Amino acid sequence: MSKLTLSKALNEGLRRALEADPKVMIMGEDVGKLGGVFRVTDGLQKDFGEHRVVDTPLAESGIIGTAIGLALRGYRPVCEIQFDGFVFPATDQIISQLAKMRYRSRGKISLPVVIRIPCGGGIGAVEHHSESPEAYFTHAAGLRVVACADAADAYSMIQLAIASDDPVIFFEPKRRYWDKGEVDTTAPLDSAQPLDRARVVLAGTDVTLLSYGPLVRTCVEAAMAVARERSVEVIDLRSLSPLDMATIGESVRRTGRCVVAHEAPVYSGLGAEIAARVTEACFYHLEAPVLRVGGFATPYPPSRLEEHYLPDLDRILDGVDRAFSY
Amino acid sequence: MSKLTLSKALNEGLRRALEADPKVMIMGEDVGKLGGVFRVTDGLQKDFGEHRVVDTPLAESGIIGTAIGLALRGYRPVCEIQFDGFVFPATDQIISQLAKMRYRSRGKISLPVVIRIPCGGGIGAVEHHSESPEAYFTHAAGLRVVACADAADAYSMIQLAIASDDPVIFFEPKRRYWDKGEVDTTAPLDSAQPLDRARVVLAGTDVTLLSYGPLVRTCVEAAMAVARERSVEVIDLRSLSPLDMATIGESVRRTGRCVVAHEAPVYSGLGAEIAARVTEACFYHLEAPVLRVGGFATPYPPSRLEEHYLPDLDRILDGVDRAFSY
Amino acid sequence: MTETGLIQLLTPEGERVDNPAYPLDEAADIKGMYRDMVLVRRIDTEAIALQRHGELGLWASLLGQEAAQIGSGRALTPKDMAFPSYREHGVAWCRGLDPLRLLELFRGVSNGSWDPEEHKFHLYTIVIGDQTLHATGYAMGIQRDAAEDEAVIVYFGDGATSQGDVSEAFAWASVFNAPVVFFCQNNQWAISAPQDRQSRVPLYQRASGFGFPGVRVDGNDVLACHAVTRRALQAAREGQGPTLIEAYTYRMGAHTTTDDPTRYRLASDVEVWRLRDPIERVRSYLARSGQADSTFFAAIDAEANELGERIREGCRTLPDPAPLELFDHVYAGGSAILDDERERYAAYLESFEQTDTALEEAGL
Amino acid sequence: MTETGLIQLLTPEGERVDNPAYPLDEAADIKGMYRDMVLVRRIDTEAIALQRHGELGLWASLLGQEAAQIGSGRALTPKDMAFPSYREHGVAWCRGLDPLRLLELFRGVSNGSWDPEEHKFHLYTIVIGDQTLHATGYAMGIQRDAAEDEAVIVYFGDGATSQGDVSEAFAWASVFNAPVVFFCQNNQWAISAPQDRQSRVPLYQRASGFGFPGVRVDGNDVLACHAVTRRALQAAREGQGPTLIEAYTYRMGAHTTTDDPTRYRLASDVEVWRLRDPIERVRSYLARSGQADSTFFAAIDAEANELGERIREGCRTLPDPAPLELFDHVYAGGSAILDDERERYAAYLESFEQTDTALEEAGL
Ligand SMILES: Cc1ncc(C[n+]2csc(CCOP(=O)(O)OP(=O)(O)O)c2C)c(N)n1
Ligand SMILES: Cc1ncc(C[n+]2csc(CCOP(=O)(O)OP(=O)(O)O)c2C)c(N)n1
Ligand SMILES: [Mg+2]
Ligand SMILES: [Mg+2]
Repeated sequence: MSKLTLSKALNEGLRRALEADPKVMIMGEDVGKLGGVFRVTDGLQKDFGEHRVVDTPLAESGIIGTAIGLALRGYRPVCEIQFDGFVFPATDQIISQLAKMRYRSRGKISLPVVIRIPCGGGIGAVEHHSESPEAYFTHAAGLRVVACADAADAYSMIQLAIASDDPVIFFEPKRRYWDKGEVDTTAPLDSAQPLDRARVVLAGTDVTLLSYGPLVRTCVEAAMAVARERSVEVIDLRSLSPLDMATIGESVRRTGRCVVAHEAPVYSGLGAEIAARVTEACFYHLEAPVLRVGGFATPYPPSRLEEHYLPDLDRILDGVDRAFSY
Repeated sequence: MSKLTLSKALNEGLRRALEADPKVMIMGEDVGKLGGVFRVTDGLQKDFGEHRVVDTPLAESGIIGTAIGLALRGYRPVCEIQFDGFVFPATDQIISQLAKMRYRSRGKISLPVVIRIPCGGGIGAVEHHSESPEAYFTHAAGLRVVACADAADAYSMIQLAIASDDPVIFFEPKRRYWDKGEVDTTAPLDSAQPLDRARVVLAGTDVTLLSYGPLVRTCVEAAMAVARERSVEVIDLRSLSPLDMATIGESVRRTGRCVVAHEAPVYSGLGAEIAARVTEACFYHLEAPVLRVGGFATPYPPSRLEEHYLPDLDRILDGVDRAFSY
Repeated sequence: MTETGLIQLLTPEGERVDNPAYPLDEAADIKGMYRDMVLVRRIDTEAIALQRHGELGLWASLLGQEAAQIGSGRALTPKDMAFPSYREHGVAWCRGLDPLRLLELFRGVSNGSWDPEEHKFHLYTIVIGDQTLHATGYAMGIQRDAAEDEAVIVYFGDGATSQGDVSEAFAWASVFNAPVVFFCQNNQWAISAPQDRQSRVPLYQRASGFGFPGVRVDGNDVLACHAVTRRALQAAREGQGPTLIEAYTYRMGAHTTTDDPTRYRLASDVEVWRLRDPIERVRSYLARSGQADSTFFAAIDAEANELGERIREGCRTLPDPAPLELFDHVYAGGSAILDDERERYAAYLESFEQTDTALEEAGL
Repeated sequence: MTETGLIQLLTPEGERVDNPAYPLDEAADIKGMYRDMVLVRRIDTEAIALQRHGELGLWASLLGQEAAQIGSGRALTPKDMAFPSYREHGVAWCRGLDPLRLLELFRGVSNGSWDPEEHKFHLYTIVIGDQTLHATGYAMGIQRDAAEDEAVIVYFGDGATSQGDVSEAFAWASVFNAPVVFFCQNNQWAISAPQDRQSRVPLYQRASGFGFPGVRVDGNDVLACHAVTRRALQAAREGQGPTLIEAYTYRMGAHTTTDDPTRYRLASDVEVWRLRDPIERVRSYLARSGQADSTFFAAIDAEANELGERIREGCRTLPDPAPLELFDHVYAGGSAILDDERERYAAYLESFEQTDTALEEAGL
């Protein structure tokens, strides 16, 4: 066990993957010599060489498009998109090519490409550096979309993502990069929780609070803050597509109330899918509608307004309270 | 009144808009000399010239990016994306630029750009020619997303979209292009139903059936098929973002049951937003969860399977039946 | 746009001309190329007819582009990898793909059911330009494998050159010196857009701005296409990086079977190009130079007839996929969400069967 | 990458050299350019300091690029339109923009609150390359307006040249012969990526492949940048279409205030470029040629001090937007969905105020 930041845990996970399989590669803007703007790939080029850790030209479609070609050749590229807001030039390669290739080829082609995306706000950044674009990808069948929330999970999730034969969009909560946690780097990977399973972070009985990525910690803090009045079960979804409905449904059927929190705009966000699905699966158990706490139907605001835009402990608790007002 | 196909109604609407405002332009691949692969822009270049109806290079990002520039210069470009599956190269320009410019500039910039997208399946086409990408755009604040369903509405909606100072993603149901309907081309535009309002197509009392685009007709047919047993209210949403919750909520509160049908995959699709929002707004009125009928969580299949993929009359009625099983 | 600088080894009249930079490969099997061209043209003719008869949803004709495709396709070694667009039926032929695999796609039975690695021929790519990056990435893989006897070729059209992805592929291939040949069939049309809507200078020049060589070849001259491609592939294998080949040709048919080219181009323009037919010139050359006689030509025509019949028959009997195949091959690792959808849909389908059986049993 | 072919009118030592193709504009206000450069460098210095003190979230320094920006910015007429990237503080200055408008952006108070048409200076664009298409479209608008005395200039970096959108802009501008000047500041770095990660040949050559002229200018020579830009703009206005200008310069500072360039480049490399400082050479030239004396220089330094103070003061007092401004300017036509969110959030905020008031009233 060692105490690592989330960033370092990812770094260690990537290192493990590079060591374990010579076909694993890392590619992206500034991932090599600089080690990435968040240092997630720090030192990897030095140790594994320029052929395996590739500083690419500045072109996101190029990164994903060539990664697809490398995967066709048997490689397992792990691509970094420098910030959430810069994934969009790669949308076509991701949605029309990466997601569909297995289906198109009737299973003859696997594209084990991982796309790492630092995501979310709360760091006082300029435009396009604080977005939460997960819902754009959860709608695309063929992609796995996952989000890590803490160091220990990040360490194993990144390795599981790389080991997966499916393309994986891997969201990293950038404002949690420097949060520390105990990471067992000696545990075998197959003891880790599978990539497509949600995780009950805090058991509870009165209401189910669902989240992922940066807000998991906020949700736990919120739950603790009201622990004396209410027993809040906090679930870290981990897998955003496909959703682990078994875990979610079991919880909501028990608690009868459900709140989903994410940073992305509520409108047409992932919370919508969760709410719709949970309602269908747990209709007779629900005491209140599934409520959503999230970003507003506006573009991400200038950073001096982000504290208002982002769900914080109070807004999450407000959502929980509303769930009890029915 | 004249009987026009939906394609011709759009053509007439575009012609009106070109006549009414010299700043209106049409641009896209093959929209000029050829008149578009669906002939929606037929004859317009001949009548309005190459400066106003522009055959562009083959580059979707280029189409939207230059349309933004033209709009900054005071023009009102109406862009055609040839098929639904080819909008993705333009995602970055649409989501990071077009949608946000008004917000970024604190209202100083308007970008009255319309993006016409023939959408949906059912025509036996090859890959990428049958998709329903609306949910990728409804999540982006700043965009209006609308879909027309019949000739009369298409005629006025396209003009309203062009007159709007907001950017509009305008979906056209390609398999309905040759459906005919009565169109009153003499009616003044301001008598038309506003762009952001839903429309009750068929009044009913037992269940609310929501849809848009190509499935509106299927829904009406479904409702009529069971008219003797059930009174189904069919609503054409028209505006997918923002949703007209006033009209929808009023109906669902009356009927107590709601089914949403669209061609796009159910998972993370627009139906999710509708279900989540309707459930919150009408919780105490709902006898059953809002049910969704739509495409599966797979890529669009080869055309010989599309009859299974696309919701048809039977699958929609199956959804309606399920709503009564609660 | 001028046609100067066009590399040619065989004139439209079928006369051999020499080009010191591109000596004819002694081993080049000209008769074999002739045969290939005749056969793929037959595939094309049959497919168009099948589409007319409702057996295919669509067909993209290669008419007029046989030399570009067979010349370049024949220049590939079995180890080289090819990335097609959607019109490369001739290249598919050279890679040993059964034409029925292509018909499946245009019939809507599959989206490409061949094994790309087995044939060293990737799936057709319909989104314009996307495959150029895949090819470049694949070539970067070859570099990492230090596989010095392999190269990649990627096919795309004149229209595709405007797509950002194609330029990105040029930039990457150049920066990484990747062993990839960019083979642009400039058939002068992107549906209704003439070539000057994509560039105001000849397309092969695009490469120089990215720092690698571009060459323009007579795309209706199978020998020239073969020689130029062979050389570019060899350069790639030898570590000299990418080349852009612009095969200057003409789309003799409609863009696809749903297109009506009379709306945007003159029949007389097409006529000019009919005189440059890629098959005719080889035929004259072979006949005039005494390398082939009427027996040879007759044998090939007979072979084409047989092939045509096989295709007609084969196409009509291509089985439709079973409904539940809809749900296969989305995820390697499976998805509970999708399993649920499959199960529900299976039950739904079964409910009809049950109704049907019940009705039947009731004698209705 | 060589530096041959670089257009220069002033050597690093401050000596005037002649270039027959680019005669010095007699009216060129060299002293004014010197002043501009000194002042924008001061803006830059202050902004970096403000960021260090937590007053700005970030700053992208233009250090070393003053000549490229002032030279080109001064070549614009009031009617020309400029599309910046995110580092064009010098161009902003030339367009009469108050530097505080830029600080607002980096402070997180706005995403750009100036009126682009008023200043003929578009908002900063952070997504690399996107603005090149906007500029091209704008130029197409100028063509439609038949506004013969207007042209467009668009700024981007060496890194941006790899983005598909930039190539698409090149293709469109060329095909439509649009009056747009592509001004690439090759500062040799895209964060940590050196220029050879984007191209293996000089970037100005990119243009020729798209069919329009490209020129490389000494980006640290304000006179050359001015002359070359002026000529390109003039050509654009006269209907000669686009030009690509590569201003060869060097990013003297970090990429932004969060970057640590010591991780990827040598201090000694930076030193080489310090000797080519764009301001120093004009100062020597002005001094040596007797056009300016120490009074002049002192006056400008004093002006810079004043400007610095104004910026420090102004920045600290930039007001934060009110919380509910969050919901403004999303739609011109309004949105009931958003109105609902605004209302709910306003009520939510109010509930805190009520609690606060209640607590206060209770004397707590
Ligand atoms: C990204 C994208 N946009 C539009 C289309 C529609 N489309 C199909 S083929 C074609 C023209 C392609 O022209 P070219 O690249 O010259 O190839 P050719 O068809 O002539 O072989 C277009 C616009 C597409 N398939 N993909
Ligand atoms: C599409 C996109 N990808 C990545 C980034 C992150 N990023 C910001 S600046 C930069 C480097 C830009 O280099 P260059 O174009 O040379 O401009 P410079 O910063 O040197 O002025 C990168 C990668 C971005 N802003 N946009
Ligand atoms: Mg073509
Ligand atoms: Mg740079």
